[in-house]
Amino acid sequence: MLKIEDFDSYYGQSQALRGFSISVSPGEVLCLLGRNGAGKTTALKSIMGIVPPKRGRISLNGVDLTALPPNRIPMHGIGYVPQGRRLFSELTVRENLEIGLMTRQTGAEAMERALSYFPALRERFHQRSGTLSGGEQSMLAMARALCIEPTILMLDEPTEGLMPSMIAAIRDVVVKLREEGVGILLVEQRIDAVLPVADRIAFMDHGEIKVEMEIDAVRADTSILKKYLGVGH
Amino acid sequence: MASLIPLLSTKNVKRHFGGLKAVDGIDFALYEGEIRAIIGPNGAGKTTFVSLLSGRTEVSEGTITFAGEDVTRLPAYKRVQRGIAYTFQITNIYPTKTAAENVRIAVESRAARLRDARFDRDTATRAALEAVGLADRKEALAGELAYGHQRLLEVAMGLALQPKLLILDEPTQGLSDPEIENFLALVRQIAKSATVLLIEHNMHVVMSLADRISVLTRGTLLAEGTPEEIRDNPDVQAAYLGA
Amino acid sequence: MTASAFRKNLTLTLLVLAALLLLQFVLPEYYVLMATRMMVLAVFTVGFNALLGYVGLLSLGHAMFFACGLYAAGLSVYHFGFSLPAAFGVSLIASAALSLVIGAITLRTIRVSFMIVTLMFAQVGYLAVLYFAEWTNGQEGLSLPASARQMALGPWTLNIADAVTRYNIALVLLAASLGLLLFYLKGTRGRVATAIRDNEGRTEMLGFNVFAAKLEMFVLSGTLSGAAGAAYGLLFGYLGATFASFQYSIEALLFTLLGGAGTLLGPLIGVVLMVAMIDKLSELTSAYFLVIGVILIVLILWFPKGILGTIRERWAPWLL
Amino acid sequence: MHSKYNPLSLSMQRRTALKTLGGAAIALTSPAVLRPGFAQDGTIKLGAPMHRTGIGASYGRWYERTATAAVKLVNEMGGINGRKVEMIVEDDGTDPKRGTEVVEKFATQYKVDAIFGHLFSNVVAAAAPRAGELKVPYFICSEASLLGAGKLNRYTFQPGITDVRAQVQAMAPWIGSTIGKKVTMIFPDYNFGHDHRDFFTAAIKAQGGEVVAKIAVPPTETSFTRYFPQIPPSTEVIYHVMVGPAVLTFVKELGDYLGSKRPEIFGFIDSLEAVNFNTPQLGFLEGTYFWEAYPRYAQANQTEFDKFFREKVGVDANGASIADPKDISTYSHMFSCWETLFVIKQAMEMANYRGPEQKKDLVVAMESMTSFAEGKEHPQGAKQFNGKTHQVFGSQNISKVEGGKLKVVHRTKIEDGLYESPTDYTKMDL
Amino acid sequence: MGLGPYLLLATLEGLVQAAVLCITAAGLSLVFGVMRVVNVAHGEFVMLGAVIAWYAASLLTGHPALGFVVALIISPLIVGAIAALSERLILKRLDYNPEATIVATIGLLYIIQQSVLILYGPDARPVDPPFYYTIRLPWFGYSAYKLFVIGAAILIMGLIWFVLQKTRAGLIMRATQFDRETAQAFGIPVDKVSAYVFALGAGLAAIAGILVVPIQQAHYLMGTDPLLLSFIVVIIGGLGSMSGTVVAAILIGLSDGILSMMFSPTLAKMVSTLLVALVLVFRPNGLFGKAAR
Repeated sequence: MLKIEDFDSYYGQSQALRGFSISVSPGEVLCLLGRNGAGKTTALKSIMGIVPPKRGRISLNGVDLTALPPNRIPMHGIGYVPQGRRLFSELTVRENLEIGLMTRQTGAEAMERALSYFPALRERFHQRSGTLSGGEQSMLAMARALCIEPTILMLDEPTEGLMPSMIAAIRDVVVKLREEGVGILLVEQRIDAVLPVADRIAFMDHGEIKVEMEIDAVRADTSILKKYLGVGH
Repeated sequence: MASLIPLLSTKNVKRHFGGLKAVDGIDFALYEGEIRAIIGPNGAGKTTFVSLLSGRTEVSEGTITFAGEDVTRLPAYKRVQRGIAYTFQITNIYPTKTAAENVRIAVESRAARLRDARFDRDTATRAALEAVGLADRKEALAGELAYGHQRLLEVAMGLALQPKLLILDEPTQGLSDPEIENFLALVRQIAKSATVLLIEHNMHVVMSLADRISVLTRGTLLAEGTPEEIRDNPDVQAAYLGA
Repeated sequence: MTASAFRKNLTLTLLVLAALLLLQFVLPEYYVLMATRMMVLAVFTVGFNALLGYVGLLSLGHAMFFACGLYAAGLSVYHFGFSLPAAFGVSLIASAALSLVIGAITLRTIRVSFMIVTLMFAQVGYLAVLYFAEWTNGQEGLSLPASARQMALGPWTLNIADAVTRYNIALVLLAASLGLLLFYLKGTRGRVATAIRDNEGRTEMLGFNVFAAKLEMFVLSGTLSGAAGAAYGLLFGYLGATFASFQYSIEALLFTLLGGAGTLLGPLIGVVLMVAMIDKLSELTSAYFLVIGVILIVLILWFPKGILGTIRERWAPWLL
Repeated sequence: MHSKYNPLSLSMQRRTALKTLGGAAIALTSPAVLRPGFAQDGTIKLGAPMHRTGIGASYGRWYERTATAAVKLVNEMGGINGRKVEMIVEDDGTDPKRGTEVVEKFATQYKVDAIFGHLFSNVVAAAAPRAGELKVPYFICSEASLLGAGKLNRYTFQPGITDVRAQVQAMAPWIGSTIGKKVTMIFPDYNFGHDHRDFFTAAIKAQGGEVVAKIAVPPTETSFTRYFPQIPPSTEVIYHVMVGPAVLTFVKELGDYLGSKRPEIFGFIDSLEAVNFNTPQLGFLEGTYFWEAYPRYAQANQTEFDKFFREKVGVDANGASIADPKDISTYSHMFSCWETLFVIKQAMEMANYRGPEQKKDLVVAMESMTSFAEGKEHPQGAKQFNGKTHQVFGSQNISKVEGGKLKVVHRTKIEDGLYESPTDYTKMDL
Repeated sequence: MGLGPYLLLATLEGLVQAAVLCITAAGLSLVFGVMRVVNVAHGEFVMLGAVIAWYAASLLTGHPALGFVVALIISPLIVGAIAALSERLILKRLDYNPEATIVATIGLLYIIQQSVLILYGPDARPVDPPFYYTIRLPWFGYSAYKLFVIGAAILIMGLIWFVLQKTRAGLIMRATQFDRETAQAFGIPVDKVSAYVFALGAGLAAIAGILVVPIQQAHYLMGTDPLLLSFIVVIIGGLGSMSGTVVAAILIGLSDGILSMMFSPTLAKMVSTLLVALVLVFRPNGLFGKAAR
């Protein structure tokens, strides 16, 4: 279980996270919702150590990761699909995946398994990743993260700018991974992107979690949406 | 409220970054005295669109007219001199200067435009600070102000220019609820002397301020209307909430 | 800047200048000579600092402007027999024109590119001095004859090779450059310059022509550097390619960083400390540039604000 | 080649070992460096600006050694007018600007009686006017043809070594009559090289020869092969004179390029000063000719004075350091420091010189000199001195490379190099 | 000499220069590419390589090839270690800020150069080539060692290409070059990568120094020329682009060889420097560079 307690993070002078606490269990999808600038991306970056929190603790399955340098955190099995995918665009599909394999010294089987979710990538295996279509890039970004055989997978707006069929494909993979026991932290702006897959939803604003609730409760009471997203339904 | 000749209008403006069509042919008109909000989902092209208006980004195609003049090819600073002021999405101040000094620089810009010997820069500086309620913080270093106050300082700098059009890019981002309420009052005050165009995510702010709302998606204008019209527009709900 | 802060700065500057005026009566001969050199180099550094300290542009090619002034003044005396004031005037025009052209080109680049492009233009300048050896006498350089370094002043003869005269001319030039910068900074232009340094994008969106403002400061900076070069050439009577070398650009940077970038008197302090130190070190070792290297690194690592910059931060926020 | 640091030398006697320590040690601990306050009353202080660094460093190192040996000898002989002589050395980086500053420092801070030791013409040209302004006698140990051209001043003297103009004029007849009349010149593209170009072109023309190509090489150049195709096929003699750190590269590349089908080659030893002849790549120099002011290799008819000079400076019969046979001296130039010092001694004794207030007497005494006889003070040979131009004239040697050594084949007379000059420094104000 | 042989000589000389330049500039380009640091002290690493080669040659009496081979092994190691140390002590602390690192590497330049002056002295000292042979062509002779340098450069550039494209280390470097932050998120210690890359760049410079020292001579000021030229090459080739670097090095080497035969070398240098400055102003990504990412 990934457990974050009381993160305070800053960008220079301005505070981006305020007492941010969440936990993600194996086989669970936690969705982080909130509008632009609410601190969702910062939360993921703080977990990865890229924006080191000034205060707070992070642990995975009871192992304390708090003071680790950023490159050591993924070695414990936290996979990350950053916003905008951030592929190594000059590298080939294969090389991008190899970077993922290097993280935890996972072998060729890991790559095979990752590719089994996205068979389309095989055809592009030796192509420069920058030349892929948007959907293929999203698939590669996820496959790359899967190459580390994560116990926790963090996805930052994976469906941004994708056509509906792609969105569905990615959603399917998320569901499969959940079934396999991977804990998933999914960041989205749009509620519709997460309703079908989420187990729990946390609303973020001003760098803090405003409310956290089970998905059933969200479905039952849509006024939550009105309150936190500001538009009626 | 609105006159018939638009203060600002665009005709088929486009902006492409490589293959990405950030703004893809927008016809837009803004009338003197109104408060207009631009909303739209992330990546809809809102910030790019106002960057085209303010001149921070060059248009790929199309024309922009301001106060009867074609400003399409004018550099940003000249548009400011014509009366288009722009406040930034991310706080953008002079952190090592005092609040008063921040505003004073904007006042100098106005003075350079006025070329009027009687223009009192100190008074103008004080007035802008008072308008946003920062008069008592004028000697504080801007970088040391609270975040909310920095946002207000940002607005004060825009005000000090005494623009015809004030563009506010997500002005309430990061403000607390009471701060937002003060801000609403401030914008209403500003609107008495200037036209206001704001990009905003906070629907509460949009609904309570805007005379009209323009909705962008994927670089195009999806809908335009009063807050009520927009609220009830199914297309907008679909674009925004994907329901 | 508030009026009181301006008064404090003005007073401080005047006090320093007065001290320099008195110093010539107590210093031994060699130190009068050295102080003269320091003041001329201080003018050069004030020019460099105008650009680095107040608009935040780090040029690695300022030796070009120093050498431009040096040669413009020196060659017009040497080849055309210009009078000293005329030669000085020519140097001002030449260095202003050169910095206008170079600035207009290089200011299209930013940050690292700006540093490298200015460095390259300066290198071209250095090579040009060597290439046009018919005029400049290349590496050997030229010495101005004693007769060319005198001028009639009513019934008197002003001999700028004379130690005391030379000291006071350098002092006047230093006072003029400090005064110029002080009053420049007091006004709107100074405000805009520092605004560009602190936040260029914001300043443009407040309606200022940032490029023009930067170019203006570039020209001011280049012209001050050129004036220093002209003074150096005329006062010390030697023109050489060595003044156009990369090392000279670096020295200006070093003096500025040591004294404090963006402080009015920092350049003077930096020059005095550094030149005195180099002079002493050269008695001990030929490798005195080693110390320059160490100081550069120490400054950039631990004291990026320099001496006066640190004082301003800790104790005297009114310092310009 | 010129290795100064050699671990083997540690086993040698302390004195010589000290001499061979690296430049840093000299710079840091030189006993010759005196600071004000340490100087005793009544000593004669001589400022010695030396090219310790920069492109003249190889020369500067040996200039300093020679000058140090000469000062030591003068003091052993009882000093000058019974006063001890002390030499204050500062580095000028072979840089005109720093050279000028050092002259100022000697004159105004150390308040020396005279300055001597500058070699490179660009440094001399910059520093001499300041010495004149500061009215301090300034003795150059340089071949620069500046004095005769009237470019310097009354305080500047060149009593140790003949200038380029006289050297070239003395040798041109031999070149034209013995090895060829069509000459290609390769020279450094600055004033020193230009002097060679201009004076030799005129001198060979007077012999009925011509310069068929003039190849100027920038002084900072590190690679030379690309200049060699400019050598025309009609060339009978290649005349080369190069200085600076890259001289060896120059000669090696010339050898690679020419091979055995070469024209005659006449070089100024400057191209090989401080360079060991005994490397396989310089084999092609066998049978070529060099100008030498002073023969590096002890000749069959070596004088006792030359023996004495070599011993005192610490140089063996091959012109290398006794301490380290790989460390080759700048033999053809450094004697000028030695001879200059003895000229200063002689002039000071003539003027009964007691201290700096008598600088003018020193100048006048210098101007009254006419000749120096060969001897321990003037091991290179007898000289004529022109008091009006402040310039000395001596004999030149032309040597042929035989068996990897230089053997003198022709020695010019002093008169061969004399030239007329309208310059008369004695008419300038003191 | 006819035009043909004349051009042949110019081409050979140009290629030798291009060869040395390639290796030097490759180091600079690598450092800039991965770390975004403009290393002004790069030329001093060339000089250090040459000076260490001299020490190796003079301490190991016997066949010159012995000293050469020893130098080829130890010199890059020593220089790399010095570079890694300065990276840890200085550049890292500056957080690789582009402007600050330029100032700091200028300081480093002086420290290295002047330390060599103190320890090694101001003289230019020759190092014998590992073998000495002159190839006699009908028109002129040419040093076989120079041809060896061209061969060695091709080998080394091939090696660099292989390491970058075909090995784990190369993959890590390339990933770091394109996106430091994401590289971290995949376990790459970008911090250590920086130190290694800086050392590698310096090591390449040292190798260039060793290769060039039998042609030139080891001298404490010899770093300036390679620095300026490799700057030019890296800018023309496009900052951080390795293939651009090679093309530009050959272009600059050949054109310099040919141009300076036709014009005054000083004028040729002036014009080429000016052109490169203008390239940087008007085509900031270099002639062969891609648009900024």
